[in-house]
Amino acid sequence: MSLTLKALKKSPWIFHVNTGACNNCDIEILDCLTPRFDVERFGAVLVGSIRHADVLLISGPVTKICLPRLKRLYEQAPKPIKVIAIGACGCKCGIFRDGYNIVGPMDKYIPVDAYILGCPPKPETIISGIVKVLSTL
Amino acid sequence: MLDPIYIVYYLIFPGFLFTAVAGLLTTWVDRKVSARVQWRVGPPWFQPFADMIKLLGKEVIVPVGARRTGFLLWPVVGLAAATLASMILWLSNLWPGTSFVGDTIVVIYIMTIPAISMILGASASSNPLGIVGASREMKLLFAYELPLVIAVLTTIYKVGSFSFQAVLAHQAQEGVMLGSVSGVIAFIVAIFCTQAKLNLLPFDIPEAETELAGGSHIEYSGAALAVVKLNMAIMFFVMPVFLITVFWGGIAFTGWHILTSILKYVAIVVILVLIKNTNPRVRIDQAVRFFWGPMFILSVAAMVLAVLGY
Amino acid sequence: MVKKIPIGPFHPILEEPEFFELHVDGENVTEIDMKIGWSHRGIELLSEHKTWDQVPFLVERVCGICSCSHPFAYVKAVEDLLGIEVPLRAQYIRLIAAELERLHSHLLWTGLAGHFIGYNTVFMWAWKYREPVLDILEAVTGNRNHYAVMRVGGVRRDLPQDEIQGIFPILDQLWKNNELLTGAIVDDPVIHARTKGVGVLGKAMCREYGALGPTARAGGYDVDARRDHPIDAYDKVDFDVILCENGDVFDKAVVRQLENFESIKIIRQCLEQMEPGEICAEVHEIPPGEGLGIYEAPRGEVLHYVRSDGGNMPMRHKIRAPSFNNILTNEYSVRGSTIADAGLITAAVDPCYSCTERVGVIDRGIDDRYILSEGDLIRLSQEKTEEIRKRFAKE
Amino acid sequence: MEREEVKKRIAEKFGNKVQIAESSPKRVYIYAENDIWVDLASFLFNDLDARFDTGASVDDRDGVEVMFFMPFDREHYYVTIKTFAKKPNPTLPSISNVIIGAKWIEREIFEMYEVTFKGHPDLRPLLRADNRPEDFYPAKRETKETHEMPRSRDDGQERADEVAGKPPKGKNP
Amino acid sequence: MHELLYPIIVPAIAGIIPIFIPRKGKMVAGIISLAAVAWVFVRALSLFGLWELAYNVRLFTIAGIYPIDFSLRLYHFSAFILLFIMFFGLLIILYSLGFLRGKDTSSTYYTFILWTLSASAGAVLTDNLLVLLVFWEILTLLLYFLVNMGGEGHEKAAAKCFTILGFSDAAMLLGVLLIWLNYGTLSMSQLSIATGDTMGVIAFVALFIGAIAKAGAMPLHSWVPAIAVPTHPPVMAFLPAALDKLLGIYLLARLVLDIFIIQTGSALSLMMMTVGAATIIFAVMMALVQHNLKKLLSFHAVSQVGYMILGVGSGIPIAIIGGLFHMLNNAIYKGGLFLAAGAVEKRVGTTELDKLGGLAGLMPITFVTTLIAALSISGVPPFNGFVSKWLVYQGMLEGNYMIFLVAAIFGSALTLASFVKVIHSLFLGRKPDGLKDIKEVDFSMQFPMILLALLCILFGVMARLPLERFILPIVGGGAVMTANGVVETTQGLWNPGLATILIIIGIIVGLVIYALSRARTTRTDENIWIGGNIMDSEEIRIPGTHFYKTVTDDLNPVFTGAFRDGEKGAMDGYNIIGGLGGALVKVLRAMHDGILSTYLSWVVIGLGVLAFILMFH
Repeated sequence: MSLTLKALKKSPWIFHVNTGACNNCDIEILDCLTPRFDVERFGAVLVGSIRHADVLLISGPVTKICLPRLKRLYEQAPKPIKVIAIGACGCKCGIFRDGYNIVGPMDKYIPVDAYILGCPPKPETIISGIVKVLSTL
Repeated sequence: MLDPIYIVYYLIFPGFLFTAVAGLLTTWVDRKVSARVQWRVGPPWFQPFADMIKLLGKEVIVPVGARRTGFLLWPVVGLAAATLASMILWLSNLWPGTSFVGDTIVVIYIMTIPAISMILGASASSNPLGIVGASREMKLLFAYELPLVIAVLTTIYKVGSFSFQAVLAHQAQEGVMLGSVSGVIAFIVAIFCTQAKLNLLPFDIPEAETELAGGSHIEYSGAALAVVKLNMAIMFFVMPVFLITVFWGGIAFTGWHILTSILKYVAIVVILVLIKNTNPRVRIDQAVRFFWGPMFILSVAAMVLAVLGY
Repeated sequence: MVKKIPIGPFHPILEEPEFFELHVDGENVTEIDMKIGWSHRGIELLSEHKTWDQVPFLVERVCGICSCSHPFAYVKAVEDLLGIEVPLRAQYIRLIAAELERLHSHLLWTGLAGHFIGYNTVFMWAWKYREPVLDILEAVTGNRNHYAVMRVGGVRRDLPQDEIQGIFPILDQLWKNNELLTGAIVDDPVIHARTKGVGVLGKAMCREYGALGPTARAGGYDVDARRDHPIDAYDKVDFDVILCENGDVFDKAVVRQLENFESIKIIRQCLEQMEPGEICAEVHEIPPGEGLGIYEAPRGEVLHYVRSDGGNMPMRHKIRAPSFNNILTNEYSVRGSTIADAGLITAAVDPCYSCTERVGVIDRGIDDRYILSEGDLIRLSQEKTEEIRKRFAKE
Repeated sequence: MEREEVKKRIAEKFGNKVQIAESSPKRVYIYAENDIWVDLASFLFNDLDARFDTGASVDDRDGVEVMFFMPFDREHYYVTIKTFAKKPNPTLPSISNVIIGAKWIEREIFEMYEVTFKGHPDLRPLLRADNRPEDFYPAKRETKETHEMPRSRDDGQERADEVAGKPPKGKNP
Repeated sequence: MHELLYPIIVPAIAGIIPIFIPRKGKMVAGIISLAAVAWVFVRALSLFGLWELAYNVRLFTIAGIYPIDFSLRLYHFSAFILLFIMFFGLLIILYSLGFLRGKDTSSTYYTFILWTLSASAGAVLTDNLLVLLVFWEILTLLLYFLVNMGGEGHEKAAAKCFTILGFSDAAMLLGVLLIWLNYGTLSMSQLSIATGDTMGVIAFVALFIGAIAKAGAMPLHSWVPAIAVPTHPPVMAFLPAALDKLLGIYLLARLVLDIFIIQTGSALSLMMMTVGAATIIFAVMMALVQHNLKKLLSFHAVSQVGYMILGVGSGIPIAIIGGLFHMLNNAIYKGGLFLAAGAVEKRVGTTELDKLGGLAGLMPITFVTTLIAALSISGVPPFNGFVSKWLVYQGMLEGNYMIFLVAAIFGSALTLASFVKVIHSLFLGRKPDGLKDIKEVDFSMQFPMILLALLCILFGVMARLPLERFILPIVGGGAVMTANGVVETTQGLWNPGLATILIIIGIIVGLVIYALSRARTTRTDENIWIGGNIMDSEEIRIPGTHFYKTVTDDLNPVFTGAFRDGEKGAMDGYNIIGGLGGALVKVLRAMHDGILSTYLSWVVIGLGVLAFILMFH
């Protein structure tokens, strides 16, 4: 394993995208940063620009209007990048599956490395998901 | 005109290698202390190094509309200048003979180059958010430059020379600048200016993660981002050393001075980090007003006190 | 020369996708162009294809933070249609869940607001104090989020009597923490500098735009559905409506902080007044008619309008989240501010875009209208079990 | 203002153009004709000092019922004003010039039900995706019944399979 | 003919030729001029080796006792200035060859340039104040003509320029008269006037006004921004940026060093320094908010004069050296900047900052030269601006003039800020949709820019060279070589050469980091990151003019008001002395009938007479 990959495991910078979720997943992602869970212990920080990201946490069932942006977003991310689908809607569109404006789930459009289920997944689940994805490197 | 030993100085100690490692460790101290203030555990000590190495393995993306050469070259220019500033500071501290008559001015100027290179890099990225960040960085630069220069000049006035050698000798003989009223006031001003120079809260307006999504370095990725971050880390290391040199008797690696030097350094870093963690970000016009208002008046007061002999 | 600064749709200040076009002149914002619809999932029309009892689960997912408010308003709408009264214990449990949600939502906003102005310490502290609230919620409802506690006629889950005593000390601690946090915000000069006089939305404009909740109350516009249109046990508990005057960001923060105390007061009263009893009234059939459910969510008044045609699914279900009214006020309050403030002002109404953009229809392609009888449901369940059995048999 | 007085004043002003009904002491429904629609809203909002809350619409077969909710907070009751825009081409005067807050609501109703609000300052669809066709009004009964909704999903077959295995259909009474 | 007459007469005679060449043949006229100036430049080079040379003709004697001499004196200072006047003349003519191609400008442009060179040479070489005044006036007139050849709005600008310079020339005349009446001689080398008495002070102030008006310092600066927009950029680069600075500061230095005795720390000295410091700050503040490149540069042309006046006026040797070196450096980089503005104007057709952007890839040479010049003017080490500014700072520190020191350093920061804006709006940033087929300018235009940029680096990295060759002998080396003197600038750690090499090594280190990483191959992304959206390119193009709006608009009412007044011209000496100026304009208007040939015939006749007298005396 190369040094840079090893380092990547120690420093996953997270960029978080909501493609039309009910924003509970997003709150739980933010919750991961806060004192009780503190993902910075593992070197993970939330970044503001996609160019700095190593891990994309994508929640939501992908609405029509978000779809082109989502694809573009994936192109704009510097590789290697890991994509994690968060929540029931992220993985399988969840309860919104039948909505006319929903074109998801996202793995039809971009490669997804891991699915974290739950509505919403607990912060512990999210952390464990990130760690598992990184351990596959 | 070129003594090869300077290349060694520049590359290893106290130049690039030393500064980079020390700077990265400083950013770790920053993150750790911030985490403790926020009731978190914080990252392990090797975190900044892991970040750097990881970024080297990432792809570098140049957006369309940006000039590839310029876009990638600017952070490097900043890095070179920051390293040079560090080297001049450390050499003057460790071997005072290497000082020259104007090095305070030189160092002040050289320390603006990383900021300028960041601005030009952001400008070259042609990203509107980046450009807003760049314009804020520039406004901030000339806002804090005025009080910072006056604060540093209080020392220079007392010493009567721009040379670090003279500054250090003067402090060794007549006590550190912090021992006088004017010195303390000037130091406070300089701390705030440092806060702005290092883009720490409350003056991280150019980066403004939540407003501009990274601001001036929004488009940088991979190795280029690593250089940008390294740049910031080095500046985080250089500025406290500059303050110590100008106001607090400098750094010496002889006998128990080793301990006091490190303590001084850590104390200043912790002050900076604490200010960072107890303040929200201000607006750019407030920042300019702050530096041209209260800080300017304070620094002038320090200068007047220095002229009066306090 | 006016230029445009894009904020969003995927921007760190917005947890949800949202797009503002700031028309700027230098750093000054001359106009704001809001484009919404990013999280438009068509919930209103999805709910026309869910049974009356399934809808609470759907409307819970209108918005993650208001996941008690929407079901609450929905069940009140249906109960308004039915004209029934809910058992007292259920009323109190509903109030507890609702007020806990308000508490967690306001703390969340305070933290995020701190994050927006770069004050990460406030962010971390507020979210640290928010965790015990979630713990109580988990104890009361079984879930951290999406509590699934409301149902037409009552609540789904009773609160064990022996757990109640354990909640009081946490509430006391919360009170103290909230005092600390309030003090930190109200006394910080830099926060004053950043938020006072920023994004002012006065009383008159509040009325014009129909602003709701803390956004309106910060501007002195006195609306609070808990007092004005009391539902369930809200007329049995004692609380104050917090009002401020200036309508700037600072007042919006203060209103929310002070409301936290009121929430804690309400929860405590509920816990004290609660007596053992039924938790759900019998509901058999929904007659044709229309009902209006109003509930004061953390962000303002939630309004659910349901119309029944006598079937087992709503014929029309209109959801109006408070953010729908509040976000529109941005076009007034952002104008003339700076880029740095624009983000803060838009965040200060505590926008919830997921809430705003729920309208829509279902598209099942072939025939989208069906109702399920009880037998159908049983059959479905059996089929599913069979399916799973087969799958396991294969493996 | 008390409920009875509101009812009286509205009846005085608009006569037989309005019909007033009550489902409970907290809910008052006023049915109005199209031509006094703006006047009624303005009268309630400006003269009787009702709060403006929001609007909704329901698609009946012959037209779209548009309603606005105007609560009287101090007296604890809701007034709902309703009107009926007849199909085809349902058209109503816009009240967003009287009440700014109605802007988005009317846009949303326009987008969903194709009710044209005359005099609206900026009648664009509110939530429309950029690639959605112009003449697509998702909540219209016709759209729903004739299944003419464009399907932009590229997983047609997979979805069709899913739908094929869906629960048995019933008729909506 | 005497050796010293060549630089005056050759350009003057060569200047007659282009008058007879039609518009279409202006390239020929240019080449002839180029040849003439090149010859004079070589002459000036050889003159530079000579230390003392004098030439004297008695013109006439007033009242039998007061002789008026046409006396020329070459010594180190004037030889140095002469050399650079011819050098800039050469570059400008070369640049103009390319710049004027395709422009509807008559060949007489070269006539005026040549005559300007001739008059400048005369002004520098003369040893007689009255003769100096005559040449000074001729320069003003020629500038008026040159401005009048420019684009839209030139009449008004030219009138303003002529009025202010005319007023200052009148002040000079007063000073010359006072000196003549009181001291009986106008020979500069013989004068040594104490400034203790009122007469001396008045005479000094009068001449000072003449010098700073030419150099363009506050409050007599406003002609520079006024002519900036309509005038051809090479003319701006030639006159306000280079030549007028050289002449104005030359005169000022002569006044301070030779003609008058100025005590360090005296009221006059403080007056000069105040003028200098105020000029630095106010002009750069105005520059910060300009929307037009040429106007912005012109305000910098004003601002930089402040450093020179500050340095020379302080009377402290090291500061004087700094001031004079800054004069030279300023001529170099400011010339380069105006030439770059010309290149942009030539290719894009506008210098409005709002309409420019992204030219770095299209005009790389212009970009790099502008960048170097911009860093130099901002005083960033290791370029030449740093050295001269630092010498001024050192001088201020020696004199304990803390206020002026702060003003100087702060002015430098603001200069940097406004050039960041320039670099952003011109070269980086986003390309406006209209700019597609932009090419780099011709080599004849590139060459002067490249040469000036190289000089910026050379004079910065090897500052010792110009200092020892040109500047130190003027002040008289002895006093400076000691203690805190210049020599030390090249000692110690700050060795500009060493620093440059180290910075280059640092850049190599950075490149090695890139080489070791994945940056070897970069990926080009179609879009920038703006939250995943795509927007119209023109709408999100943030021009540089948005950069400092916060400072002008939001800071506080006093500040905003000051900027608004500044835009309107409240700080403008032209408006302050509006009544006087207005009257003067009327008089001048009456004298001028506006027909070019009338003026020309007067000038030609005058020069002919002069030449006749000189040659056959």
